[in-house]
Amino acid sequence: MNRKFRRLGVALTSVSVLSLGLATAGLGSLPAGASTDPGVNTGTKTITIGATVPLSGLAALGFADVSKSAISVFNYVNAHGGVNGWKVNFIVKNDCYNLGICGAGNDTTSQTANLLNTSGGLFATVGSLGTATQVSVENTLKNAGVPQLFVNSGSHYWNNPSTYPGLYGFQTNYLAEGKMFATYIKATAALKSAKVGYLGQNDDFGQDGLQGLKNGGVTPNDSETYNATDVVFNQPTFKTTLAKFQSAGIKVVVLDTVPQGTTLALTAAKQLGYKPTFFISGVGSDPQTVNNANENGAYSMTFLPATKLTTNKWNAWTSKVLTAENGTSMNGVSAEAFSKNKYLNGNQQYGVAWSVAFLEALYKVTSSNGVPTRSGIESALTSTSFATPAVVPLAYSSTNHQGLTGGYLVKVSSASGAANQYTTAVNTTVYHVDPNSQALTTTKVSYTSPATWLH
Amino acid sequence: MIKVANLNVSYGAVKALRDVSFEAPSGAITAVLGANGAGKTTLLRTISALVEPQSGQIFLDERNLVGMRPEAIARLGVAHVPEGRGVIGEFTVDENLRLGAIAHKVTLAEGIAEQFELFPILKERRKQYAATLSGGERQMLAVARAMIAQPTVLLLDEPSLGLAPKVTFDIMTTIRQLCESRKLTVLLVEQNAKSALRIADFATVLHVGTAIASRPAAEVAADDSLREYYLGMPSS
Amino acid sequence: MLRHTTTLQRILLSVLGGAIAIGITFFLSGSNNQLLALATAYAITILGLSFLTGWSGQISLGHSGFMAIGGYVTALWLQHFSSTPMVLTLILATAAAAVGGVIMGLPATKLRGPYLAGMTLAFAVALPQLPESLGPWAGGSQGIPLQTPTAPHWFANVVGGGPLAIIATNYQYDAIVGILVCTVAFFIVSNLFASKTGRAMRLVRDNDVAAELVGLNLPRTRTLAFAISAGLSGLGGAVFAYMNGTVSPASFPYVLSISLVTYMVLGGMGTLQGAVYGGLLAVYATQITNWISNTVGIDPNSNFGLNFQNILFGGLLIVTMITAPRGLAGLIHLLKGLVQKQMSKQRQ
Amino acid sequence: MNGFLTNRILSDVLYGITNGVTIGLVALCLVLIWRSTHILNFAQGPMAMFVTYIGLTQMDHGLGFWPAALICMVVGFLFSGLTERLIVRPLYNKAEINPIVVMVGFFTVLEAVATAIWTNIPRYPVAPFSSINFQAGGSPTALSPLAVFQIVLAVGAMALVTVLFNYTKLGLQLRASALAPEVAKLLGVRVNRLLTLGWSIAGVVGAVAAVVVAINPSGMSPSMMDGIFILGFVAAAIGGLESPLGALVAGVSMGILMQFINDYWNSNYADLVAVLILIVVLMVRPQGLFTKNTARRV
Repeated sequence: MNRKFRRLGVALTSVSVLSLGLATAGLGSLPAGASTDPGVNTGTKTITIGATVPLSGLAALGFADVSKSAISVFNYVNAHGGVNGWKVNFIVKNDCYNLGICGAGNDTTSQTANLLNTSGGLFATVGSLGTATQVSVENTLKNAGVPQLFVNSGSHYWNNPSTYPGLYGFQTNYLAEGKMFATYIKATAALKSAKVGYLGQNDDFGQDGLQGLKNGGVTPNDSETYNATDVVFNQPTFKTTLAKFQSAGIKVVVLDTVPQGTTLALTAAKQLGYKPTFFISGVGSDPQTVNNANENGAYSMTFLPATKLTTNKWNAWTSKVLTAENGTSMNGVSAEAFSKNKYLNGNQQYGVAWSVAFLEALYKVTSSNGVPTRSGIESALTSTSFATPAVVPLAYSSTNHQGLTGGYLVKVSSASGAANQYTTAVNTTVYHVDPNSQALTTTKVSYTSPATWLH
Repeated sequence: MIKVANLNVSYGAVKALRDVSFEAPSGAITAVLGANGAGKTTLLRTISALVEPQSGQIFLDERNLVGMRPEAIARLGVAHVPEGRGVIGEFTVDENLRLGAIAHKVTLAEGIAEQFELFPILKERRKQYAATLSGGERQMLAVARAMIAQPTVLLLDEPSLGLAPKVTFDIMTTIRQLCESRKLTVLLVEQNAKSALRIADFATVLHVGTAIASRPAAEVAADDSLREYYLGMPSS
Repeated sequence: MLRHTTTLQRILLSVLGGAIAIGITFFLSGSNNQLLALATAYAITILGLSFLTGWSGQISLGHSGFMAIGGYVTALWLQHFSSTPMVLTLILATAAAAVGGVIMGLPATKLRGPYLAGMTLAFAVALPQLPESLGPWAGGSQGIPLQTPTAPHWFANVVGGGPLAIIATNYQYDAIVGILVCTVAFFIVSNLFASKTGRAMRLVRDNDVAAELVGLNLPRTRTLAFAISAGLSGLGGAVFAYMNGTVSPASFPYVLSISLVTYMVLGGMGTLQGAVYGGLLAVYATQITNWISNTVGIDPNSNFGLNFQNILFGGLLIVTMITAPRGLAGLIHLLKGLVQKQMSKQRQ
Repeated sequence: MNGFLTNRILSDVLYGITNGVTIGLVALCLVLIWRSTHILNFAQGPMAMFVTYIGLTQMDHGLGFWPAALICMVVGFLFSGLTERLIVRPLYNKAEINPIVVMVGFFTVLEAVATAIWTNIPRYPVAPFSSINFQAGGSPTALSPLAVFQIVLAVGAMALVTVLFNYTKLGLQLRASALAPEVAKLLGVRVNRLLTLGWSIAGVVGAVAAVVVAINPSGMSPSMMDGIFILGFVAAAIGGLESPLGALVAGVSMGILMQFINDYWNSNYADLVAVLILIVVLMVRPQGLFTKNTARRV
């Protein structure tokens, strides 16, 4: 055997040794008994759930608040005796939204593998964030029999119970949001005859948003798109689009933009001295973003109580929980950092909303069964209407896995400074859009309050 | 005067120069002769400090140059025209000349005028890129660029390389004239022993890194054994 | 390396290596097998990059783009012809990426290093934007899902057992499929390198003037090197698509190109085993970082902790390139030498 | 007159110029380092970003914009020179790909360190120039005071760099040190010092470019230079990496072209078109459009 030949041998041996090392590390991870569902430990009375979310990288801006607020809630409830004695063990894995800046290995696929490899098993994923990221693992999780609850994204894909029976969305989808904007525009005297311009992201977010507008009877006089990467590589396109709208005499502009896109569009309008009425998707309209860019404010849609309502029962509870758990952590990820003098932001409310929804389902199951099961949680979701912070019920059914199906219009405050970073309800009308028929109905707003066992 | 004493240079395990000692007197041309690979270029590069010697000394008059940086040696008035001429092709003739004067306290305009007088062809080509010049013109430019700094010592590495005999003859003649008019100390490394011996006062013959003879040029030219065995020149 | 082995030796070695790696999968947990499957995709891609860099002296910062071509061709093809055997799809993806490599390689032949690196980087930036603009058939930012290889029944019967058996079996099956593709790719490259073409490429790298003097067609040799390299990365992208179950613009961001260069250098560029180390590093980088964070006591959730991986691997890249350009492969070679010296001493 | 000032085509040209000068400034830095060390600095964007953070975050402590910008330039000078000494110097005699890879590593490290220190939440340093467009007869023109400032700054920087390289002794030595370090040494040029100085000067221009980016509407963030760097490279390569004027002209042309694509076609194709143009230019003229066609080194 010559030298070169041996060198390949050595290479292969070292690979083998490396892999063997990894093998021993991974051995014995299968759960022992099969009497309970994976992730359920009847001894310690804990239930293990997980999520893949961006904690670093561009998409973590704002979005990291969501899962961290959920950690605050789980920590708070665990510390106050749990749910019928059951504690939630929540494992958050950073996938950088698959934006790669974290390096290979931090992608959703690898991190989902890590979640599935949790000792004792994984009960369900809850609150994983992003459409594309979740799509990339939905088959893996389905084949593993792991329910995928409360995906954090407004895509209508989640509402597909025939193909993905274990997959549940959470928030009102972009189609519904667009329809609500259109309905409001048509019902408002000052806006209904105005020319409308639309700027949306060149993906399901923008496509669904535009379709929603059209479903609501508003066909924009001009509709434009931008690529997700344009916020980095082609920023001038936002100004070009706004200038186009301005010269066309457009008075109402609907934006389906991520926060950076919102900033670019609103700043461009400011530079042009252009003051249309803006309607911005809830995805990109957090008060901080709008505040910094333009003093004229904007309309948006939310399914959560307007943040100016500090005395709202849920807002007050959320503030209490976030304040109490400030500085704690779970599985190496810290809870949301929150100081009491601030208004809540939408991402914090959102994280609290779905974590409360999970606790409600868990409460329901453990009240009747004692030991939580996957099928029990799923039947609790589809058979009951939960009271969450949302102003619309979380109404899953065998034909609806979308979750929330409505919301109300809010005005994002215009003055700058942290003291003015809040939203106020425009009126008392709550819209509901049926996720299957797209039919729109309205009700008067009524706010719920936290159950007493939530403390 | 350049004096080299017991100079040893190695490239890794290969010894390029072994105990080389010789003197290049002021105001005279000393030719360093030898076959390809004899260590001629290494000798010049060591004097200019581009190569570090293992041991030995190099004196410029009374000053030991070993341990100094190349640019400091240049600033002392030692001009080195490297093998392949070292003309910067991306620079114009003018820029090459300006670069020659840059580290020295000389009047640029006068210096350039002087060189143009010496090499009229360069004046015609002054706006051209050096890369577009012919081989002879490039050699002229290299010498002119070295001379503009008004050096006291001129180290020339294979000026005849790749030139036609007629051009070589002209260049060598100019070098002789420069040496005489400026009282220059010239160290002329050449494989083309015949041209070099024509203008040299003294000659050192290198063979595989060893100096085997250091004598007046005329003696070397007359020594049949040296000519045949080391310089590749047939007996006349 | 490997230039003095015979074809038979290379076949035997490849079979042996593949068999050992497959044997290992039986000891791995499902999730580690899944990571191993992804690692084979990265290893093939890094092999392509390494081929270009180590064996032709050029560097590309655009190989995520070729991966994307391979991945998308696979997904699009399977969308319409879902019953195509995997082998055919992989060949198709490789060919498509190689064609892309020829197009990019044409200017590359005339360019010096920095121009080429910059041009390929620009390519990697621009390419992932295409699917979002081409219309629904290209999948948009959602990407295109595809079916990951599923273990056939006989395989499940042989390996199965335990409550998570089906998924665990599937992951192991994926890993084995990846290892098989990987083995074939490495075998082909080792052959290529021993061939006349391989010698020509090395000559071009070491001395392009001499290469032209002996009558080599310089542009053609370089374009060929680029095409082979791109083709391998396309194959890596195709395997990635199969193992990941979906391709989307987010799967191939331009920063992935930078990660690929990082793991290639750390693994050891220009060597076969370096590409293997690089692929494993790529999937285990996070675990390695976490392990170091825990050992050193860095709060993984602090601002520093969240950025520690990039600081660590970027820093390692700089240090490796300056002090030990042969990377992990070189280090292991060095250690092996030391051990052998010690052993021969003892024998005396 | 008003109609002319607000004319769509003219507006597009003006917007294109405003966007293009920033691209041109980045390209200019690349040209600077290329001409003074023959290295393409892939970490140039993050280096400039890092320096800008050090300088402009001083505004949080009440420092004015101009002193903060001055700090950026001084720190840029020092940081860039130090980088050359510590990281780049060991690479001069290595294969061409070594400095590329090392600078890619430096790119990663700098961006991560900046994120670790300052987080990736954007900041909005306030420039002393309004970004609100001038009005002409009630409708906005395509120029704002900030845009005018950016254009003047870029043209000024380009002119200074051109003068430096082509008409000063320093420039001659910088170029010689990069092209033929050994020859330059033999002529008495202190090459090592000049290589450092070349990087330092590029560091100052880089700081200027990054400050210009930071005061744009999208604000300042650790990744703020990523996009503009790639466009800047494309411009520098089209211009030829040798010519400051070429860098600016190519940058502005790209700015205008992208603006027209955004306005009349589809913004989604703007980047792709830029890359296609680069590939075509490099195929036809590998040395770029503005580099005179000389034979390579002699």
